[in-house]
Amino acid sequence: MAKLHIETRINGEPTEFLCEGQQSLLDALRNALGLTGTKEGCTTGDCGACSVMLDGRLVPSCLVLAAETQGRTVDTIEGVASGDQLDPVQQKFLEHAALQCGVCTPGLIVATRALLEKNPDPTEKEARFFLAGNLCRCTGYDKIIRAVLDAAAELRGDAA
Amino acid sequence: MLSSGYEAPQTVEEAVTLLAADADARVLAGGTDLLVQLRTGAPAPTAFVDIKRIPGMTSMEIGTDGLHCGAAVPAVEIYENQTLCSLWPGLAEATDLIGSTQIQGRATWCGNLCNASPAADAVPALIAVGAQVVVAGPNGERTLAVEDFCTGPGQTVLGQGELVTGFHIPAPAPRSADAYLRFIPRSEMDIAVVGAGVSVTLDASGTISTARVVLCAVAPTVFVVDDAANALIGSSLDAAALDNAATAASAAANPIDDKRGTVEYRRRVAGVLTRRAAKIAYERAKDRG
Amino acid sequence: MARVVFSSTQRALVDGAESVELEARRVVDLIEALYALYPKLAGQLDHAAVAIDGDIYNEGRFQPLEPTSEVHFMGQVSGGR
Amino acid sequence: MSERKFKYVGTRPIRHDGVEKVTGRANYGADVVLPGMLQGAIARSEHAHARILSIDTSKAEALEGVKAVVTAADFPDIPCEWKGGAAGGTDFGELSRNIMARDKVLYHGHALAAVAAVSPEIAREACKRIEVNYEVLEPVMSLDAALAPGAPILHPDQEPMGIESEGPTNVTNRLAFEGGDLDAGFADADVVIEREFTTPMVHQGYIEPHACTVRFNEDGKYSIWCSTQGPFSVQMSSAIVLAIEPNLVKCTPTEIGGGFGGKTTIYLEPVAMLLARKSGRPVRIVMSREEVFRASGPTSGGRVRMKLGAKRDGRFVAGDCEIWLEAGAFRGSPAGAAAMTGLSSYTFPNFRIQGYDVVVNKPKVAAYRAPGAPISNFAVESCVDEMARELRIDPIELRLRNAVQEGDRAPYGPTFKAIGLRDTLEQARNHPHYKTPLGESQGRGVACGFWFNAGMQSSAIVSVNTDGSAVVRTGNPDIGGSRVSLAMMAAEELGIPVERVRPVVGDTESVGYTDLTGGSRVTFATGMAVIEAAQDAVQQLRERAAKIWGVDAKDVKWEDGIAHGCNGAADQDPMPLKVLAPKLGATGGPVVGRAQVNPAAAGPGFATHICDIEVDPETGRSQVIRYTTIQDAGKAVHPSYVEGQMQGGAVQGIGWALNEEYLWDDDGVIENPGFLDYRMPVASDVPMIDTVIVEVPNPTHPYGVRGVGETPIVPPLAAVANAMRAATGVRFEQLPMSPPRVLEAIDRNGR
Repeated sequence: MAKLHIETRINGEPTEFLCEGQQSLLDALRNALGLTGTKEGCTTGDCGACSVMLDGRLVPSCLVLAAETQGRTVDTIEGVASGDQLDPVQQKFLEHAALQCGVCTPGLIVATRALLEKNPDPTEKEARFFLAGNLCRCTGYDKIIRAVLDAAAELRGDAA
Repeated sequence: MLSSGYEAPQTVEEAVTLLAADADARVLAGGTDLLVQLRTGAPAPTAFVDIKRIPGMTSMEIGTDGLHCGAAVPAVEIYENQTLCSLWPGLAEATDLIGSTQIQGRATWCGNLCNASPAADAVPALIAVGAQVVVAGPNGERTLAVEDFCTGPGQTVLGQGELVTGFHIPAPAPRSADAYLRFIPRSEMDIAVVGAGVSVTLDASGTISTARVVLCAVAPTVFVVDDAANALIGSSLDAAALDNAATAASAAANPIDDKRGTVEYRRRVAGVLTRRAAKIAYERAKDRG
Repeated sequence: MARVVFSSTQRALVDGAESVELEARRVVDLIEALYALYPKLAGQLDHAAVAIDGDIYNEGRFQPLEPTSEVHFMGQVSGGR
Repeated sequence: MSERKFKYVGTRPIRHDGVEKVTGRANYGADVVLPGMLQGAIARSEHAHARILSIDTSKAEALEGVKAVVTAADFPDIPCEWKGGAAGGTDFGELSRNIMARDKVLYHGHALAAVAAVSPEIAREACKRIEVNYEVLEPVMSLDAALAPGAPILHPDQEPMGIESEGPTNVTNRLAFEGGDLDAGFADADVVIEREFTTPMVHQGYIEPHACTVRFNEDGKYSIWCSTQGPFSVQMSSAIVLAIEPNLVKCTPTEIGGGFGGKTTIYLEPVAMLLARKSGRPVRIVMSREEVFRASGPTSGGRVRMKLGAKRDGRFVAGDCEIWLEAGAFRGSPAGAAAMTGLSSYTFPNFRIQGYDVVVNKPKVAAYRAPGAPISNFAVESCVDEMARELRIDPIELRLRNAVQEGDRAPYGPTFKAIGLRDTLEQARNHPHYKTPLGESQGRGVACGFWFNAGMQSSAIVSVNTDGSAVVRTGNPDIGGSRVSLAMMAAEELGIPVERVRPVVGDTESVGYTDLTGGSRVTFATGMAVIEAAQDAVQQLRERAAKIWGVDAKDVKWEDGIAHGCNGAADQDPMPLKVLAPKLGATGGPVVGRAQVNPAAAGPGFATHICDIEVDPETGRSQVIRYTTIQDAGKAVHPSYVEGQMQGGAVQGIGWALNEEYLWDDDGVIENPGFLDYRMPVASDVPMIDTVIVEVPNPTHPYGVRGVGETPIVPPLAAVANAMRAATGVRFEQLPMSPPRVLEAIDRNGR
């Protein structure tokens, strides 16, 4: 079967790639486009490591077909920092030691930004439930949640 | 099959034609069940028919006659719609319980229904509020009650070439409200072990005049428990009515033992959730009085 | 004289002795002396960890012994993280 | 040890590898790409126990795009022989048979053959076309089934160790520790508690699946890039399994997405090596999540019978603990460590502790954070809790009356040096958590836990750059922030800011031999090597300054990164490293400090945990609502990462206690090989995990560091169960305490 030619916009850049019908967006990002910051933990939508934004909406890229992105916009972890500046969420993850092995971290940062766009002032409980689809096995979540709440405060402009 | 096709029809007719011509093609809405099945060993379809490019599939409208919702509206848009949340809070909660936030960015009512899992969260809530499902096919369009759609685990009434195009939910009657509760071992991310959707309508005196009780994950399909509803009707939700409804729900439950729960446990919890959901629905209906 | 204390599993190989005192400057010398004394023990300590006065060495064959040292032979201690 | 004032140790700098990890740039196992690379896939057994009659790979080989197929016939037949002692070791023959089944398949998912192809889809399709003839055998899926008379025997030719057996058995090993007179001890006891506990097989649950990429060169050399806790053990084990010299294998560790012990052994590497050699192209193999659950190394399910005797005043007089652990398909469960740790928190004048290793048709277990210890500790600490109830003594007070301290002898032999168990108990008793009132349907539990903490071999190189910064190179993959901790210790010695020390994880050809990242040993043992290497560099820097000043090295002291003249050279202007560094070439060439250590395991870690739980009495669902971990970490080098270990281990233990378990059907097929139904804690399942770091210096480490990573998973099983006991009135003897089990127990208890 002939490959599909997809034109899309990834991290703001017009991007073209070839894919097969059943190929996932995750697979296309990692293998066709070399964007390996999006991680594969399960391919069944249960771990959140492959979280990306599709047309501004948080999705598991393992459960999106690459072909679906035709004409849409995709934002991945690689596009989170701007220029030489880390995003405040990235900075707070570092300051709070909110990562140990770090493999869940890209997905968590993408998901946290999605949370804070919708809810700039989440409670601890809201943050925990929003991020329940992002498994982390190292940290026990404590420092992640602290980083998320601190990043929210910073983005709101509250004195930490 | 090493490679599947991908089609993105622009009209319902095109989609019907594609599906009618190829029995092994599959409708792709959110993909959160279809693609998972594929990853865990199910045979790949010959083609994915992505319905999200069809106008109307991804939009919804709330008017005086209730809600018209396209088949492929993702869960997050449903439960973030404030009007919908205020009219059908139970349905919104059920939709908010499907999977993770990421999954909710993709999952749809249509997929939840067509997957025909007995444990679908949105389905009992849809049935509780009297939702109808619109089906298009080679012979035109038909509409049926959501409770009549699934015929067994993984089985639906859809014939070849048919697909779900949307849902219609009638506007709630005055002094009526719904609620949905499900039980899972963790706080998130699990499949329902038991789910209970309840809707009630009160008369002016606060007595329940009509009710619906719907259970999931305790039978081959999601189903309506008339005995439990009848136990509520005519009451002001006194302890006896709640006990009777819970007992009726437990009695109607016909679950299996599996990795997610035992028969005995599911029966018990079906009663517990029916009681709790009835209380919530009743309080909400009273607040609307 | 270094004092070797046997675990109950090891006692089956040393005629039921709970401990024994032997002259040895290093662990390897001690092992040789033990093998000579208890033929059934031969080879059993080649890969064992050794605890000398509470410090556990996974590879302690050439550790020096004090005249007052207390020695245990045991399984290697590693772990998961 | 004198109290040293630290400038960097004890602070919380940002980790050096952090930016790469928050931007997605860090390369993990599956991120490695080589030109011309093929994708590998593994064909796995559909049966839990079967004899392999034949394997036909011809249809797989015929598929277009398939470049190589291997089976056990391509592997050398390594003899099965136990190397090690009764309590720990390796059998490389069995390791080889676990990597690729030879005569029998011993669990559902056991590797049978492997394919390299131009795409993963083709490789997987080729695997489906491999035809296997089996003689299906009855699977042995539990300890009871394994021990039953007439049970099918997994390894009929194997001689058990430590037991007399009439005929073949599934018990492969017994070891025991005894002291005092057990019968007399129990006779002397006023109260005896005796119970039997079971725990299920559970998985480490690291988020990154196993992955490796191999390139073969025509000169016989293999390069491996993989996610591992120990590049040198990958090199050594892969070479032994393929019967080649280790120097032909170079292993470069990628970033590692969690391990917890599960990445201390090998599964994919020799397979990819053979595929790469056969195909002449690089080969990458990445496990799916399902493969991780079916065919990596979880930890044992276990059964522990515990009998505890005490006097009315709370003194323990006798303890008898019998531990049976599932090893999986091949011998080597952590029964030894479970036995060695089980009774080690308290003094028992009379005791017996026995560990049995039993093979069953499940995946061969690997290490999991304090291997074995949580299982025996669950039994012991549950009985201690019951004893406190029976004696009406506060559970912390009862533990304090029996807790080991410096000078006490551990049941496995040696005598403890300075340890912090009592300090953690005192801190727990005085913690606000312990005094906070509880609400309806809530309960509080306390438990202690112990892990040895390993020493083992490490090497380190500290080189000084011409701009006065430094590089620290070690051989330990950074699994949770060890780079920054090691850099901090080098910074402390060199007297330069942590940011000016760049930590590097080397491959097997760029650092000296270093044992794996495991056993809570990196900050302790590799840290020791780094300190000594930095001291070596400082000594050289003093000599260089002396050369410049024309004085003797003993007249130069090094303080805060600055050379100062002293004694006869006191009039020299102090020379900061930044000034000295560019002059190293002129004074003899670069400065490279080096050190190598093999310290004893001598920093036992003790902890006390407090858990509050709330139980829904109508559904049996529970929620941990407050949790505090208190641990003796010795000197905490980077407190944030010490806390992180305590928090992460506690939550893994909570998962083990409440919801995690492998589920099997009657044929031995795993029913829940994914994160949906293998229920690890999610963010909304747990509260903030409070931490209190107790710092009892470890006398064998220059800074007083002791290992941290493993102890935190030891107490939670019992802490949660003891809280559940308080909330429901039921003593849970079986894990997990999942809602159906809790509801049934509440019913039975008639509450």
